Amino acid sequence: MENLENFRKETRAWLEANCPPEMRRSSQSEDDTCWGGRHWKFQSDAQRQWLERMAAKGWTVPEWPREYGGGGLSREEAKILRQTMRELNCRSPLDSFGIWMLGPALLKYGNEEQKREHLPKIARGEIRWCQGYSEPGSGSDLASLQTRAEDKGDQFLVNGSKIWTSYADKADWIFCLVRTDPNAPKHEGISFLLFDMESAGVSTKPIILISGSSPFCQTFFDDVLVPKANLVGKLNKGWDIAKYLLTHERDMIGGMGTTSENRSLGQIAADTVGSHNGMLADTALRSQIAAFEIDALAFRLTMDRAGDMAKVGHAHPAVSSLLKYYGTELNKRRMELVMSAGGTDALEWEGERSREGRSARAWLRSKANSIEGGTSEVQLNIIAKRILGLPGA
Amino acid sequence: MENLENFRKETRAWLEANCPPEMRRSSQSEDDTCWGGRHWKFQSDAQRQWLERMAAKGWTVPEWPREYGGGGLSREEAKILRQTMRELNCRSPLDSFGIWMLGPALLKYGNEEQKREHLPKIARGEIRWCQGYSEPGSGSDLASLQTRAEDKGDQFLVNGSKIWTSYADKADWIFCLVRTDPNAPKHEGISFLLFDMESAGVSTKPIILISGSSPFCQTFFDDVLVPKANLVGKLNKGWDIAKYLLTHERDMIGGMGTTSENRSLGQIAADTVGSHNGMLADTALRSQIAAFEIDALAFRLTMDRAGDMAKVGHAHPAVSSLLKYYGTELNKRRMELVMSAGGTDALEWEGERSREGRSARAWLRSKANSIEGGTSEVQLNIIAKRILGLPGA
Amino acid sequence: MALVLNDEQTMLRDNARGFLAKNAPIAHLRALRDNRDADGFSRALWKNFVQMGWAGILVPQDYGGLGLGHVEAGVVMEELGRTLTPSPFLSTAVLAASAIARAGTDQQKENYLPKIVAGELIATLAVDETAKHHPEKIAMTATRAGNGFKLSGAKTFVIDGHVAKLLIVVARTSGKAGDTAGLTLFLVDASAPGVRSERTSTVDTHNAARITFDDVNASADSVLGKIDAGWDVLEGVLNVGRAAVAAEMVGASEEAFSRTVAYLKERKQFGKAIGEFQALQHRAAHLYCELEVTRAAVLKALQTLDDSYDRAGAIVSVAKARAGLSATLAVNEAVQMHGGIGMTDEFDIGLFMKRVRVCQELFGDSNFHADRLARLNRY
Amino acid sequence: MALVLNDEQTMLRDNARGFLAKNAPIAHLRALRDNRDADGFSRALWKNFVQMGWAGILVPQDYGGLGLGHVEAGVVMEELGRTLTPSPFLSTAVLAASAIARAGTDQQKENYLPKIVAGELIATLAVDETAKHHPEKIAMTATRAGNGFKLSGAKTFVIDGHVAKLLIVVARTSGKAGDTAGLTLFLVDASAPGVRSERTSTVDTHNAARITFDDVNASADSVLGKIDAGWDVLEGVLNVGRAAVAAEMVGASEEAFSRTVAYLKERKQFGKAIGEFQALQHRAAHLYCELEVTRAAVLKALQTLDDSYDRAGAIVSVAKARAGLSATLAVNEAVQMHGGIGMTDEFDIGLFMKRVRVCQELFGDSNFHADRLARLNRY
Repeated sequence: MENLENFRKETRAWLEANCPPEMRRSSQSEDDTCWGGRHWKFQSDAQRQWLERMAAKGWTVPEWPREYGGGGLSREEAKILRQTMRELNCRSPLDSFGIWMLGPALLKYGNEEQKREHLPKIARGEIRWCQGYSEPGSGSDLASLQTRAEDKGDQFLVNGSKIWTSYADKADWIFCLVRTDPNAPKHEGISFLLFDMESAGVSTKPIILISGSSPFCQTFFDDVLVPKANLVGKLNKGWDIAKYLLTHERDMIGGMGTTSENRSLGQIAADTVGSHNGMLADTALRSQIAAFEIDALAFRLTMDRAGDMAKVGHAHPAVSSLLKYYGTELNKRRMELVMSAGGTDALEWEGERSREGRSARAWLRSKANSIEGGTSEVQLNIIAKRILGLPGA
Repeated sequence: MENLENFRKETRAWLEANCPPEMRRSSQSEDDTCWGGRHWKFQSDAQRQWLERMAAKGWTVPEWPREYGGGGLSREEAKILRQTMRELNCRSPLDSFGIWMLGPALLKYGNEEQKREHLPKIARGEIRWCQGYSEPGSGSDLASLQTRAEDKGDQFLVNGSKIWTSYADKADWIFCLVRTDPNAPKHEGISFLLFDMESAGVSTKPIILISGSSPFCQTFFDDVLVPKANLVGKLNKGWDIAKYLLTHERDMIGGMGTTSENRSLGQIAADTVGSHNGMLADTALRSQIAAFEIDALAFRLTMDRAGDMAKVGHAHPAVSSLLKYYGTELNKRRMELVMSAGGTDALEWEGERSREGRSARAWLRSKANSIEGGTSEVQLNIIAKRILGLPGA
Repeated sequence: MALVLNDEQTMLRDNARGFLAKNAPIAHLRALRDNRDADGFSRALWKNFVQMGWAGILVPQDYGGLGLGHVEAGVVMEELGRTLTPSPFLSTAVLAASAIARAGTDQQKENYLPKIVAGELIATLAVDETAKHHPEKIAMTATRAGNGFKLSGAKTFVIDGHVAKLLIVVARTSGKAGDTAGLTLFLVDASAPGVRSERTSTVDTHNAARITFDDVNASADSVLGKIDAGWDVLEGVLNVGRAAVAAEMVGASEEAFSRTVAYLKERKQFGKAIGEFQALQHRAAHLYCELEVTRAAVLKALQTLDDSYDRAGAIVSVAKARAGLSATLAVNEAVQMHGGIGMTDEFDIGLFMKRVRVCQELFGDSNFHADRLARLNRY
Repeated sequence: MALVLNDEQTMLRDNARGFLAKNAPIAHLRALRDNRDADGFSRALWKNFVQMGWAGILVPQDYGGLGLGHVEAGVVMEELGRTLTPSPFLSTAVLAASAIARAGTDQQKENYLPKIVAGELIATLAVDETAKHHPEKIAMTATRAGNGFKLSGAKTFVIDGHVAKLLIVVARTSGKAGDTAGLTLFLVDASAPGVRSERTSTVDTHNAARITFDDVNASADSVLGKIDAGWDVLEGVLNVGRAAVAAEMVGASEEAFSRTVAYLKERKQFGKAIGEFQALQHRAAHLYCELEVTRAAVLKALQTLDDSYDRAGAIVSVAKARAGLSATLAVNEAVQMHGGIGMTDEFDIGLFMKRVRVCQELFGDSNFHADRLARLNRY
């Protein structure tokens, strides 16, 4: 414990000395996020400095081993680092799917050479990754994916297309599920490949959502050649890695019900529907908001409890499905209430008054929450099967 | 039209002359209902007179043909008779499953001899019928019934048991689904039999529900001999008759969402939760009641519309599933609101204050609405298949 | 009256459906949107509507209209909902025509109704001042000045307010915000000095505007109905608008539903059509029931406006509340059941979600109408 | 504090579960009901509870109790919910013990707590006067008379009121119905002249009574807490009761749910287990989530009562509101999924529905607590 207190003091001192003042202001827009990569244009010298200093300490990925560019911190130390950064209002020096998704997968499934090749570049923000999972035809039945990787001796020949590849148009490399054995049962012919997005035959097309422009792309592979050294894990065993990453992703999306706006629903509604004796004049909306707040608070506690259960070794592996399902449905409900409370003002789509249709776009965007990262229906299937043990689920 | 107006006048005059004054008061309890049958004890001379006079005119079953004891009225005339009885507050002279269920089935599927034997006795209230459909193991999968009727030359030998046979302990005869071919696919080995409840080997046991005593019984058949003349329709074709009667039954149960209590939910709630400025003090309950009333009113209109659609020949055959599903779910919702509005007073189970737990028992009884006569789940299956045409439904 | 369309109404529906499918499918809305059309609707299409008589559907024959009822107006609204077609039908042919035909003087009718029928006048109702519908809270003032009035205040989400030439403006001649007494309706020329209109860019790419009134002159002749006693006229025209918008939601939600059912039959997952999954079957069947129940209520509301206009308040609220809820369920289920593709702009289903959200809000959302019904029933 | 039971709490739970499964399964409730037991609970069983220390679970060790917290009391309540066991645990060990331990004078504690611990005193809280919970609307009066007071009024649904020897009565010493100020708590001997109690026959065959007070003498010493300032003490003990009842609902609903899941696996229809039907799978999975989310809130509420008693109001309302809703869903789904057999008295599942309905109503239903949360959050 004493060591941890020392670590806390040293960390604070280091951050105060090294985090540029510009990086200690809340980010104003998505543009302030540093994604890194070959073509990254730093928004400011401060952004570059902050990344370089953090990467030098391995603190862009504090818990990864030092030999792969990480900070080698224990879980407790990493927690202290995060806390201290929050206290000092330090921005994240680097966000990336490499850190959130590929890194953990490589640490678990990659070979030594792959770890040494890719992890340090992720940690330093040199290579930006995107994810190639879903396909236009696959949907919830992810394992039905059709992108082929044919064995051509030293290389695979990849043909097909992926959808919902976030920032594929800006990424340097992709980690990708491909079918290497078309004759095997669908879960047993899938492999996990890495390749450079600058390879000949790769092209991307941005996807516009009902909420407007989005980071999503459709990505096409037309006779792309990929060295066999870029296969992660065993041939035809890619589904294990996919499942590992899907659980990971669910955990990230599940927290959504709790994103708290600055203004509470009760306040937003008071402005539009008015109040009588301190109670919202729209009594139905009032009870809908109260019912939502009850569920939202209880859900936050459920997330806390899931963490505490994990700590004492009682976590159920399918609990991430519960959190993903409940959290995303809750967030959709919240956005419906934001729209109800906002009335016609919330229906505006462009212009400064509505901050370019902020409410309406956020509401529409929320509808994807229960689709992306495994639909609500898939989560319910998983709960029925893995927690309740219902037959044939 | 002139004829109809004459009919209206004559009907009113006849009813005023022949309906005893005691039969022109609203019935106070279920005991006031006349069910007829071999062992019926009339509650009063007036009840007997009223039945005899109406039966003599064939008006216990006004639309049945005269040769079978009916009134031979047209649909329009029968409607006028019902209206006039309502206006004069005349009680129904006779209620029976023979009138509601067996009669229509016999008129459609019975042979001449069966019609002449059974229909007049139903019309005159001489024989009281019960229904033998469900079995302890069959549930929603009605066609899985196991009660056997073996061919013994001139007779069938019936063994098995039925459940949910209303008033089986008071009925004289039963109409019953039995399995006559155990080797055929399940829908194709079922026959429709009639037999006397006094036959050797028939016994009954009343069922107590969570709401208290009930008209339901379990009924046991132990080597019961039934003459083959009592087979209705063709051997092994009983499922057609069953389906016909099930649709009929659904229509009867579906109207439930609309049974209106004397006091509105808003009034009941005002007494217990209080009001401010004419609005219920419990704002959540207020909006739940309003939401219910909106749906209840719209549902009544949906029933009207279903009738109007049928008149112009646009009825969908599965509309009875819609009405059954929606009406029963609505009635359950209504009873939940009655309980919410009633508070702890509504939780009483015995004693005069609560009229022997009237609210609580009605609430519990309502839970069966979405089970009896085909569960809500079965109705949704039917809608998915027959109206929406979804595959594999 | 039987709760079914009669033969003439059925023919009107079939004609409208056929015409709109051909001339104003959803691609029509997309073109207006993607070209950032200044009007936000097609004047050529509106001319077609006029030729078919739709602009005068509620206008008495004496003034050149078809002299039909609210059921017929609802039939057209439902079909417009099915194709999400933006047009001045609601503002001009429903709201303005109905208000003037019912409350106007002979002179006012003579002035305006033939022009509406002929497609020469786009007109609308300017009522709401806040983001939520609160007609009794109108604060905009009309102050006596000489023989007439001066109007000052601001209106929001005025349907077609950016193109309307005639505005039916509700303002307060006495009393205070919250009173139903003291409201008066005025017929105001949109080009009068002091009227300023700003088009609203809306999520559904239909048309609305914010309009401000700065000491706008209104003559005594411009009063529609009685001074200080505009509430009943306003409630009447709002009820007409509510029932019409409910009908539009019936059309939009049923179209979204039928596209969804088709998708359930066609889309394969885990080796079978997703419509084979019982969980989706039950949700689709439940939704079907909700839509059918709403349809009955909406038809009854329209019929009641035709039969007993002044007693339509309760059933109109039932219809509008239910239509809002069942249409919201329909579009939410539609997007969810379509999955990722339903989230893309390129696919049409999301456009139904956008329009239904706007219709839910117009002239009172489901909560507003549930509250109204509770008040009518005194609890 | 981590949102999990610690080792001691887990052991308490396992012991309670084992004991109740053996000594008070649902057949125990049935026997009390079918024999029309005059007490409505088993005094022998209560003696066992006393021997295990449960009667003194919230009583400080100084007075012979176990000196445990609300989490532990909740653990026992949850297990009692699982077996639907009627007992004076809620009235005596939770409500009365907590009120006296927290607000009593040394003398009062000395007088009553050891007797409660020893199982010699059944005590309860008499608060509600109307069919819905409205603690601030208490109208029962306590008028000064000499050194003491005269109590007049009537209480309804007093838990175990037909057998309790000591009543903690909330009455108004000043102010009017609706004021939170002016309430005072009194410790009243149930055998005092003027006290009349009538047992209530309830749907769940648990125990309650109506009690009338007709000029009942209460000495100055019988005041629990401060005169006119009883509201805070009352709110505190009500919060304890609410969280305890929420825990009971967690137990009842989880037991109903696990019986239902077992039935889904066992019951065959159309040639397969009904648990294979996806529509039922999704409903069961959804219900599982609701129950888990409730469990977290209820545990947090109990922990908060232990950690920061005076700030537990909001989380207790969240817990009670959610427990009421999720338990209601659980028992409704349980009966529906069991089908016809679930409707029969002979089958146990309906008994869960009955008890949950009563728990929903006790100390404020879900609507009451949603309203309370909205007030706390000022909207």
